[in-house]
Amino acid sequence: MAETIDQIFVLAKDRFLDLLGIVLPDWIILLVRILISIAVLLAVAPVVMMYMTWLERKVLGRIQNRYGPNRVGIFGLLQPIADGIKMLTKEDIVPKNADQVIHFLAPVVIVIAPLLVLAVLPFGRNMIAADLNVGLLFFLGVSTFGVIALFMGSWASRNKYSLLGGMRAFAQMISYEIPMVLSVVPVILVTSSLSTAAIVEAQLGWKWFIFTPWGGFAALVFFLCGVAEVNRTPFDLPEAESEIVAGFHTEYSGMKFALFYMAEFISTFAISGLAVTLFLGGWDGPAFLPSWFWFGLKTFILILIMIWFRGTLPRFRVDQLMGFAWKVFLPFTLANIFIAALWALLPYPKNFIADTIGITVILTLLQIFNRKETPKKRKYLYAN
Amino acid sequence: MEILYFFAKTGFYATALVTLAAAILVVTLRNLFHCALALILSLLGVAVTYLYLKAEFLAIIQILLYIGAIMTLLIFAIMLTHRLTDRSVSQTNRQSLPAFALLAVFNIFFIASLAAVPWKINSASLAAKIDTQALGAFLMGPYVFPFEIISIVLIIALVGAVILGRTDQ
Amino acid sequence: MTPIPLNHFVIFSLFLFSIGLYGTLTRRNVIGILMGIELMLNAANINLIAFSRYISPNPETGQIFVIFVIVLAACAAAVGLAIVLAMYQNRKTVQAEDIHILKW
Amino acid sequence: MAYAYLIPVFPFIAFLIIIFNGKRLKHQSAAIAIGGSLLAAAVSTVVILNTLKGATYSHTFEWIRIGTFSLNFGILIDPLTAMMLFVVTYVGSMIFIYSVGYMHEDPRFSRFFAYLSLFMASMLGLVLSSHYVQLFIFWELVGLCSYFLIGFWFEKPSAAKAGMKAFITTKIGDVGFLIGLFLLFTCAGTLQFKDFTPEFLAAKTQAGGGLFALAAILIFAGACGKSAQFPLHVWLPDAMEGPTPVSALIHAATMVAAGVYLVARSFVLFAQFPQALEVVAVIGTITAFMAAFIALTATDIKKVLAYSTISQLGYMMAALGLGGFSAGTFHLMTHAFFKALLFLGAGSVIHGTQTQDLREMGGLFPRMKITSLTFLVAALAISGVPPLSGFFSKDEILLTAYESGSRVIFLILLVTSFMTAFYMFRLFVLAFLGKPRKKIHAHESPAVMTVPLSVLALFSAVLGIPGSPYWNHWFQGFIHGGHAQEIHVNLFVVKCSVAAAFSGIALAVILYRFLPKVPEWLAKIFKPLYLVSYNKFWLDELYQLIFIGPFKKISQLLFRFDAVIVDGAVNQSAVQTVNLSALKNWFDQHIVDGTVNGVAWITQRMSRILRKLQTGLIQNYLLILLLGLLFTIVIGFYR
Repeated sequence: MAETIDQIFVLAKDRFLDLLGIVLPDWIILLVRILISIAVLLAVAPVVMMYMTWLERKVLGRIQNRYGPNRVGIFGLLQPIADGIKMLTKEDIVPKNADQVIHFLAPVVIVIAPLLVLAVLPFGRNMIAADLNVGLLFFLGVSTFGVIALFMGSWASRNKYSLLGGMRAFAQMISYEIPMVLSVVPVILVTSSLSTAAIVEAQLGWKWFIFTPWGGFAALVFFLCGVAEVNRTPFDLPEAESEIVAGFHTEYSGMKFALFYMAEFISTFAISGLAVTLFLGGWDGPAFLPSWFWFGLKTFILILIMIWFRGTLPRFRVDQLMGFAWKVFLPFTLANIFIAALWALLPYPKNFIADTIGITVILTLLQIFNRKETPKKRKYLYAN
Repeated sequence: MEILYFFAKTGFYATALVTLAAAILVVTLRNLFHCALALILSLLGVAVTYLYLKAEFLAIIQILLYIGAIMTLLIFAIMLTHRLTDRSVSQTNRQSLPAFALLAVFNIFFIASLAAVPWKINSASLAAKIDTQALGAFLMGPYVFPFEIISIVLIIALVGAVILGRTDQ
Repeated sequence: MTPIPLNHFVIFSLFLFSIGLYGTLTRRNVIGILMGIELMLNAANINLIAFSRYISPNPETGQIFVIFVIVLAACAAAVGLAIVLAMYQNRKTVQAEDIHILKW
Repeated sequence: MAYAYLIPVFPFIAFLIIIFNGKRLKHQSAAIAIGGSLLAAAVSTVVILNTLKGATYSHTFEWIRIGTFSLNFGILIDPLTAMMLFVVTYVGSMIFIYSVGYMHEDPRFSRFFAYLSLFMASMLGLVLSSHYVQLFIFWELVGLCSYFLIGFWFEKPSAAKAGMKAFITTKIGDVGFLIGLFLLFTCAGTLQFKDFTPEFLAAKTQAGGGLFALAAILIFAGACGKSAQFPLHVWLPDAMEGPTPVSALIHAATMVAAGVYLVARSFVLFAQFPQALEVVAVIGTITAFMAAFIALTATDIKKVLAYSTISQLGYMMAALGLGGFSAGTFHLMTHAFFKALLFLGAGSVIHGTQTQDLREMGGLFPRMKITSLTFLVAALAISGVPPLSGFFSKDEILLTAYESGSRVIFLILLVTSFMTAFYMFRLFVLAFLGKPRKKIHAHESPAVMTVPLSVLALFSAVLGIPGSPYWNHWFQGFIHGGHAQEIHVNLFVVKCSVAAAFSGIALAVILYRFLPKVPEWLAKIFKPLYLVSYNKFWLDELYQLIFIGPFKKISQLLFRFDAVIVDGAVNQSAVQTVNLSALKNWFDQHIVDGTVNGVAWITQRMSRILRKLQTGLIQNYLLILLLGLLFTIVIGFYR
């Protein structure tokens, strides 16, 4: 029974295809098999996004000691749908000077990337749309499209604030991509695979990488970099309202604006999902609940943490942001690769000790080298 | 099943056409930013071509490095060297016509000579599956020396770029 | 099922190369020239992979060379763009024709 | 003992460090120099202690090989060397320390210490040498240092001239020395010290030792130059232009003693030839007397001490010449200490009063107690008051003279001894007692100067004991290489000596302390004698008249010759060259240049057309490149 529930979506898909197979030739079945996955992802992603907006508003509301949306539907559950209707019916304003084509293309392109990367996330046992043997790399590669699209939007708007936001996003994403990729390298090193499914397989039975010394820190770095990659607080400089209006999407309204939002939320979801896949054991969990439930639960918790960040943390300054990536994350992740290699090389108790020592050393060194130079107390010669 | 292969082959030619069209846009468009976007499209087409050659790893690397790194750099440079409302004059110089003529002749000769070459197709290689692990083993095995050299070159380029880019002296 | 003929890849890459060369020859903007060079490099990469896949007994070799070429392209782009930026800062131009003071 | 080569190395390293880092080191250079000298002193102490146990050491290595002959340099340590090491390193170190205070304000402070270190290294090298040529090299090096240091304040013309005078005068002696070495090598075939044994010389001189004697006398000429003996002594008083520590170290204690050392080192050679010894004795005696006589009337405090030095060196020479090897060397050692002390005391006085003229001093005793007391000790020592060191050494010289049978020399030396006591106490009374004759703000020198004074005073006081009857003439035995010397005390000589000393002191004190008018009166009465003394026997003027005047005349004559005949020839050839050149010029201008210019003109015309090809546009070049490539392909296609 538990097995059936675990595989319920897979079984449903197979039954459906079997039914089709009675009347249709093989090659159409093959196509349909692919198309079903795509369709499901395309259908699920906007729903996920809509309810993430609801969740965010609700949780932020609770953090700020208010109710959040509560008028449309019970607990305001229909609020996202109302928002959607509002967005769709709003006037679509395009600046006169804007580069029309690119201004239109930018929001379209920007949602493509997060939708594409969903394909390599294993949502549950056997529930992966495309088990590429370079899945992880695919995820990282495709997500860089976001930068380009964002840049297209900011450039095409012909607006200073947009451009500034675009520049900031560009610098930030480039900077944080490096420690993000480097923090993933130890996982690849230990599992010797780029396939997301294989990575989850390697963690089955509570051997989640977050429980290893290197994995714990790598997960932390990865998660924080992920937060920066999707431009969420406290790394939301590209759209800092108090500084540059709304950053790269200043000149967007209506559904195009909604698409930017959608991209952001789906990215958030995808990054959380990848963090779960890489470090939190993916869909692994006690068998009394289905695997996809565990995946959803873990992802949900990570998303909650991000919302929690947004509710509590102030925004970084630009130099702090860059310094954080280049002075703290980058050296640490580089060292972490060696630490993970030690873990893979040595037998159990030794590798634990070696890793602990290694991480202590690198953290101490970072502490020393990043020590803030406190300016000397000023001496006043003629004033007191 | 045959029909799927047919679709796939058609896909290749379509990709090639899109790639070439995008490439032509790259060299003809007036707005440099549009050029860059067309170049991204063209590079994507090349990545797909790699997939047809069963080089998935390279396809992803192409996206990650060319589009994720080189093109972003290029666009950044465009942003820094152009005004927002840059109505630029002609983007091509006076030698476009001789260049076109020469290249046309060049292509004709090349295609003519290509047709005459009897390629010895190695079917074992054609069918071989190259996974990322094998590539890694090659990079760390027989090609470790060039691999190290290329990393040094990369570091030098990095340092050089930083030195060239600094303005305070 | 017959594979796509090798010549088709080669001709595709030839066209891509020619277009890139055309861009390199005719673009007035230095960044445009750089783009043309990127196209040419890609054409070369296609050739490398195609030949290693179809002819070479070691199909991996071509791919490894492509990795090297991509890294070199990244180096070229980084240094080239740094030069372009330096040029823009010093001479306020990115037109290739304006940079000819070493002529006579 | 094998580490003895380190002794000169330490000061030399100090010299190198200071001379190359002087600007940066500033006053730290003194620390380095003192460190070098103290290290040298420490190593020397070890060596000396070993020598006291009776050990000698000699090590040679091949320096140059010429055919079958090889020049072996090396290190030779015997009691004489040990004694010299003791003198040079201990007195040197004290003077180094003293100089910190004395030279403190000098802008070339570090250079001074560099020179001092170099001098120290050279002097130690000289002392340790095992070969005449090696000794000669160091001999010249110390001369060079002496030149540097006399002319240390080269802004003063007199100092620069004094340096040159010293250099040239000693060079005259050195020429003799060098010729003597040549002669000696021709006769003996070796210049290694240890080869010169009485037996060897006896064997060599069986055929007749005339050349040997000549060589010895010529070597003595070198010693004369260095030790400022009679005809060549004129440089030493002028050398007082140098800083006072230099006078103390080089021109009182060590370098001038090098001549005595040389004679002592070659004593075996001299001893073989009575003629040579006689020359040494006579010259020494003359020098001793004459210098003392001049010192009677000198008014410059340092000049007095300089003549005193010459006089004492004459004593040593006389002692050596009379066969008193141990007497000469003993006096060399004691003299080094008390004369260094005297100079340093004088330096302290000069430092405190800013004057060198005795007539301007007076009454310094209450203001400069330490300086005065130490000076007094030294003055008593040099006067030969028992039981200070000078008494024993001088007494032994007198004894030697007495026993040599030459009464004239004995009497002259005795009178000299009296005069020594007299001029020393004239100096002491004029400088320290009585009332100030001029308003001078005298003050005691800093501790860095007075401590070395006190140490030297201690040495001056007690250093005579090892050579005294109380220690059973231990020193004399030691210097002779452990052979106990039978020296019997001659009470008559002792009485004479003590009487001379005390009468000299008494006379000086009476005349200058209580009857200040009498000296002037005496000077008037004995005017000729006074003038002789005051004008230093007119020796400088004599040299001017005999040597320098004619030399200048010859020079002028040669200059005329040069100006008229040589220059005329040269000028004439130049005129011809100019004429020829004019011809060549025309040829060059019109024919050669014409060709060259023509080629250049053609090239220029061609270039003007061809440079159009170079557009400076990289894309243009690329297009041409493509054209070339295409051309190649076409050719390849239709080949």
